[in-house]
Amino acid sequence: MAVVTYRDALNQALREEMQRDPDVFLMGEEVGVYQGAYKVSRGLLEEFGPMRVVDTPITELGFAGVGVGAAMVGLRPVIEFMTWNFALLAIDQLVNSAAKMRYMSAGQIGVPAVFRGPGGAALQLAAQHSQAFESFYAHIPGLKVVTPATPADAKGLLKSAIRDDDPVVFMEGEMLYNLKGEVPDGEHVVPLGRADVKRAGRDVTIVCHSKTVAVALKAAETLAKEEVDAEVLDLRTIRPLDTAALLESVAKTHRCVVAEEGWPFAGVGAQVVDTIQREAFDELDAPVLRVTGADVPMPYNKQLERAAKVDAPKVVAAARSVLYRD
Amino acid sequence: MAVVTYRDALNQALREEMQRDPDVFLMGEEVGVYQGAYKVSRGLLEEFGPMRVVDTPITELGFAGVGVGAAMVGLRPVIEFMTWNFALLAIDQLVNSAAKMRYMSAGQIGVPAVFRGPGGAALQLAAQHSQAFESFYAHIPGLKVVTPATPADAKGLLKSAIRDDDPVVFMEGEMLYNLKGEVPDGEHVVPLGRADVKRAGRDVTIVCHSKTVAVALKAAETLAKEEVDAEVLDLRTIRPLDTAALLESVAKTHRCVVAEEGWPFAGVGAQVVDTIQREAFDELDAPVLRVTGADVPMPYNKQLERAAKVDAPKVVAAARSVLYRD
Amino acid sequence: MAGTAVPRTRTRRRGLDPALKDEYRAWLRQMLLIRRFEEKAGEAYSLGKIGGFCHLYIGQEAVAVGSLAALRPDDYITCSYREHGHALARGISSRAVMAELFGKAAGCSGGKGGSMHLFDASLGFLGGHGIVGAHIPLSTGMAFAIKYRNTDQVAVCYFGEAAVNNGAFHEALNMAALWKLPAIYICENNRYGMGTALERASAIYDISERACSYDMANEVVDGQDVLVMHAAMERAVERARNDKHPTLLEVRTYRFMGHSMSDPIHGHYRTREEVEDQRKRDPIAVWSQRLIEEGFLDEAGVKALDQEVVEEVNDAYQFAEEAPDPEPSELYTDVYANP
Amino acid sequence: MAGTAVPRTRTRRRGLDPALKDEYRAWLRQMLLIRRFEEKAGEAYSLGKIGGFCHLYIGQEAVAVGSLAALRPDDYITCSYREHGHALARGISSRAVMAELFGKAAGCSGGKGGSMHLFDASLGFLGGHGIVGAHIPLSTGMAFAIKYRNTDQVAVCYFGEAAVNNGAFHEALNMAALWKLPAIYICENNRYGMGTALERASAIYDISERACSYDMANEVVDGQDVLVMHAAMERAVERARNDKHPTLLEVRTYRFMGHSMSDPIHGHYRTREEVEDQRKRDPIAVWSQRLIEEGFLDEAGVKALDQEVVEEVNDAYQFAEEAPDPEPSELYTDVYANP
Ligand SMILES: Cc1ncc(C[n+]2csc(CCOP(=O)(O)OP(=O)(O)O)c2C)c(N)n1
Ligand SMILES: Cc1ncc(C[n+]2csc(CCOP(=O)(O)OP(=O)(O)O)c2C)c(N)n1
Ligand SMILES: [Mg+2]
Ligand SMILES: [Mg+2]
Repeated sequence: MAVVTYRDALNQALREEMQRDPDVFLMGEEVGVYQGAYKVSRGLLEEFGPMRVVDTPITELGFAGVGVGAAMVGLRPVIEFMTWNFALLAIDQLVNSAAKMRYMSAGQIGVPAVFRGPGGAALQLAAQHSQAFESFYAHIPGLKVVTPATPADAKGLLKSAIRDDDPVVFMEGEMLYNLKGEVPDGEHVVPLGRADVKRAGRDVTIVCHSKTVAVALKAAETLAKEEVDAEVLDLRTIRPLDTAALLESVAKTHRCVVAEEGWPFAGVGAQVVDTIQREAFDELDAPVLRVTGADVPMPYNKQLERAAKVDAPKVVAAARSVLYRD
Repeated sequence: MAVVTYRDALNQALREEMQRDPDVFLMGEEVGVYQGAYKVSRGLLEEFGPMRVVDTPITELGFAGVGVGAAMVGLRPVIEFMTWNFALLAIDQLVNSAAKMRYMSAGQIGVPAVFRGPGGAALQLAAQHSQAFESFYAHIPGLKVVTPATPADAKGLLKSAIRDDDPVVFMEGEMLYNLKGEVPDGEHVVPLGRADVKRAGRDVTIVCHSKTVAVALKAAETLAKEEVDAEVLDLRTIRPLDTAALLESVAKTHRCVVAEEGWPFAGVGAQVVDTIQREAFDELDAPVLRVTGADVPMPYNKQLERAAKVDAPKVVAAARSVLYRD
Repeated sequence: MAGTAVPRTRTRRRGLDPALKDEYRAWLRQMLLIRRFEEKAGEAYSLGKIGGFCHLYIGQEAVAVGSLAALRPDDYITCSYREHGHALARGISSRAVMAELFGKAAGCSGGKGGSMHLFDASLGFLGGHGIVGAHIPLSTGMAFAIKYRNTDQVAVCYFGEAAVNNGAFHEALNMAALWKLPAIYICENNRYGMGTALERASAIYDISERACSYDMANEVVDGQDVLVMHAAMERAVERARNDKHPTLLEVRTYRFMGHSMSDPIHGHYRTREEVEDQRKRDPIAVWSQRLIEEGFLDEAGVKALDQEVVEEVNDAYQFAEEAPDPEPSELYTDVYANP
Repeated sequence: MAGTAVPRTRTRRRGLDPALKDEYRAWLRQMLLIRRFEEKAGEAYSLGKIGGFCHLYIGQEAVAVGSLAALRPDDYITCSYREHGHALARGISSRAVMAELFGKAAGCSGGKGGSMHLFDASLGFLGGHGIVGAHIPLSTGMAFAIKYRNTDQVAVCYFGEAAVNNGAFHEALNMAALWKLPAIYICENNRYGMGTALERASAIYDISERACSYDMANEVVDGQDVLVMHAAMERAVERARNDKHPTLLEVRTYRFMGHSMSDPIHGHYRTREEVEDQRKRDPIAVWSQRLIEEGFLDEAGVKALDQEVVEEVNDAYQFAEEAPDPEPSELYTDVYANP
């Protein structure tokens, strides 16, 4: 197995799928000549040419719609948003066009498109550039939402997303692009809709996704020193949610903490809590606790920003709390 | 007390606030000459003239931004979206401009604007015109979200929203405009952030808001015949959520059902469940159940649409279930 | 430059070509079909057999008929919510359209889409879209796909004049011109967006001039004359199919009915006189008179055609009424290809 | 019509007015201040003292200085994220701006906004906005408020040429023209939006021509000559303040540095030669030479000014470095006026 960065794993997935299927193309701001704002598309323009690696004007609403339209007639667009913050300008096309086309046409017209780009906070990018919108898209029937945390998952899930016949919202992490990890050689595909136990444990389940997976693993290490054996469950796909995996883990540990980067109110974690308490009420030995980003716009100042973010100590504290060890 | 429609109650609130404060103005599509797509602004153009009742082009993003900009320099705009479905085009201005301006400027610039219009489904308007987006806006720190269910609340809450110094998302119900109810004479103001017990009861709490309030009351009647005394708690304001009222009710009934018009995944109800299970875990005698709109784009066909919507029988069934009577 | 809202056209009256007699008759028949269909739909709406929003096309028939006649079966078409006429002119059967309005399983969108969301993939009829302006980028994406596949199809998008102020229009047209896509944008300028006159919503009154921002070919077309419409469309199609250049057509027309079934024909925003005045240039009268004048048809021939379409519409109505609702299980299908 | 991206201007070289000597010197000082400030900010960024995105204004100084000099203290100003220069030219102290870049409590946005979100309500400096195009409607709303209150202020909005393709631009300019708002839109055409040359993103190359879609006054301005910039702005201000007519100014300028601190000066999208060529029309050199040529200042005078601003910037740097962070409790303040 080769060790590659999350960025390069995504690049491999794009390249391989574009080689495999001539209907796959990449479109977005700076994906071509500039090689990608975060260099995810490095080399693709050179390999596939400007008709398949398309630089756009700064028109998120417009080019998202172009992607949906192209998908309606059978192409398989990968639409890159420079970040998901800017994609709010395009959300109408995702919610009102992409998600509903198959239904409104009674199955005649599908939208096999992937919308991808980094979400969440990086470092000191302040309020308008540091937002995690998973829960918005996961709210919408008709969309799928995928949030890989490792290079292997990034590659395997992106390949699945591109091959999927439904519109997929694919959220990467700007802070993850340099993360290194092993990626299986050869064809590596990870199915959508399956959570992954990133660390098995018996005492408490830490549900996480995207950037909080590393945080949860770090928290689990700290907990291990306190003789607490935490299970780290990476959702990987937010919609469809892998309810079976969730319940299986909680049935084992009877305690659960949900960590997510986004804001608390009606976040992904709220849905996880709802699912667990409804389906596994009698299994729970304590309420499920959530660790989320602070319920404020992201401040620029470094100290304030740090305080606003989910980190391992906060997850550890929540775990102690559900174990009644605090 | 006069009996007036929800529509006229809103109209009164607008008129009274515009009379009281010359900085208040109304802007949106068809609010003036046409007297409002749903006639909420009837007569206002005639009374206040075209500078204070402003018809706009079909440019949700643009005129929402105009509202935010006007509010930044001290006016108090009421921006009407013909429906909240179309406001997806403007959500960037609500999330990235309105909600964050005070924070980014460290308190120098506020946005005392109200964004209002009907949300949710009416009758057979199909997928793109039948969506309830409360959870989107309630997810965002910096916004307040208000969803009146009765004429009295519509008037009292709109007056509070207009006087509030923060951006308020005010969601009406197209199907509620003709609803009649008593509205106190004279100055009638309902504070934001306070839930309201619309029916007191001891056996089960039904949490609801907007259109599901009437549904919950109807369900409570049915339940009463089965000797079940349901408490109907109308959230009225989704953000800030009246957690104290929620917990108080559940501490009394020990059982809870949450009914909302929107989709299940990460909806308002998920947050209510999260709050209750976390803060009142030991009070609960059964998991909290949710009744939501079906997890599909809204179909046009009347029968299918009916099946997709929350109704009293579904709420009754959920209540029976949390009472282990099913 | 601000112009005037009075219809004008750059195309002069053209001579008729005897070789096209059948086609000319077919246009008249299609326009009559749309008219009778819409009248029947209005009736059904009043009876509660059709629900939701229902936007009739009466008065604008020549636009859909004249322009769609210039297309090939493999071209792509997208419309706004006011698309019954386009659906019929494209060849979706009146049964399938009426059944859709009735929400029946036999409808062209299986009863799930309704009036605003008519689809027929086999005819390249790709909706029926309800968010003003939103389908303009969709159509642009179809034009992109055509270029991508290097075929000689064209992608045509119909929208109202009020959509032109929306950002989606601007973003899409810029890309279409920048990338030289085989796209045709047909702005049906019926002078009102709901209750708002063009002049109260747009800083310029000659919509076609917006094309200058994109260096795009453009024309102002008299939308009440099906022959003029057809000729302008042929030029646009030629430009798209052969030269890969997009076009913006501003088609001057008029909506004879209210904005939707819940809007009166005249009221706050326009006078009865104005509507009556505009009705004098009824596109069906214009075309049938022309055909009679030039000896392609006589009064009796027009009557016969009308009778024919009335029967077709009655049949569609009866079909729709008797057709079954979708199965209850349909609520949960078509959300995903692979759930 | 598609034009060319070569700078041109409709304004001829103007004579200098001896009565304005002090003002001319002040412009030069401001331009030097911005230049030195930005250089220092770049240095601080490399040292990790400034974080996040940091977009320098080097090369474009004459635009902010020349245009803001034509405004009154009660006018409203909004900018994109590339706004250090505008903040300084508007009179926010270099200490307050530098402290903001350092994220300190003494910063003009309390350390919460950072480089992209500079604010000073007392100066009508209303941000610093990070979503491309989004502040154009905001500024239009301020212009609306001015009209509403019937005062004679103006609202000025600065944005890059890449923002012009965005729907927000289109929607806002249409409303401004339709409603005759006292708005001035200043498009700083520095020829690139990040790594995308204007010609690869816009169907027309003369941005000013987009004004035709709105029947709006417009001008192409040489942004490297502060005097030309000032004169054009005076005309626009006059039009807004007195005639209540909006204006679109396309200002031809050039960014000498990378898009942000993480982008190299030249690379994939432009050559070293191009940048060097453009640097020959450094706005500071253009203006100081002119002043020297016409005897308003000598070399030594320029040096002295430069020395002065270097000291000011060093002081700002030291101030920012020593200033305290916001209190931890500040994380939760300013979310709501009334939580
Ligand atoms: C984005 C959006 N805003 C508002 C509406 C409500 N609406 C539906 S049709 C319409 C008027 C459109 O007028 P025009 O584009 O001229 O088309 P016409 O109805 O005249 O055919 C409006 C405002 C909508 N559907 N979408
Ligand atoms: C809506 C949106 N899309 C993308 C971005 C990322 N982005 C930031 S600046 C920029 C380029 C803008 O170029 P231009 O408008 O010419 O201004 P300049 O940077 O040249 O001053 C891009 C693409 C953004 N901030 N907002
Ligand atoms: Mg119209
Ligand atoms: Mg630029």
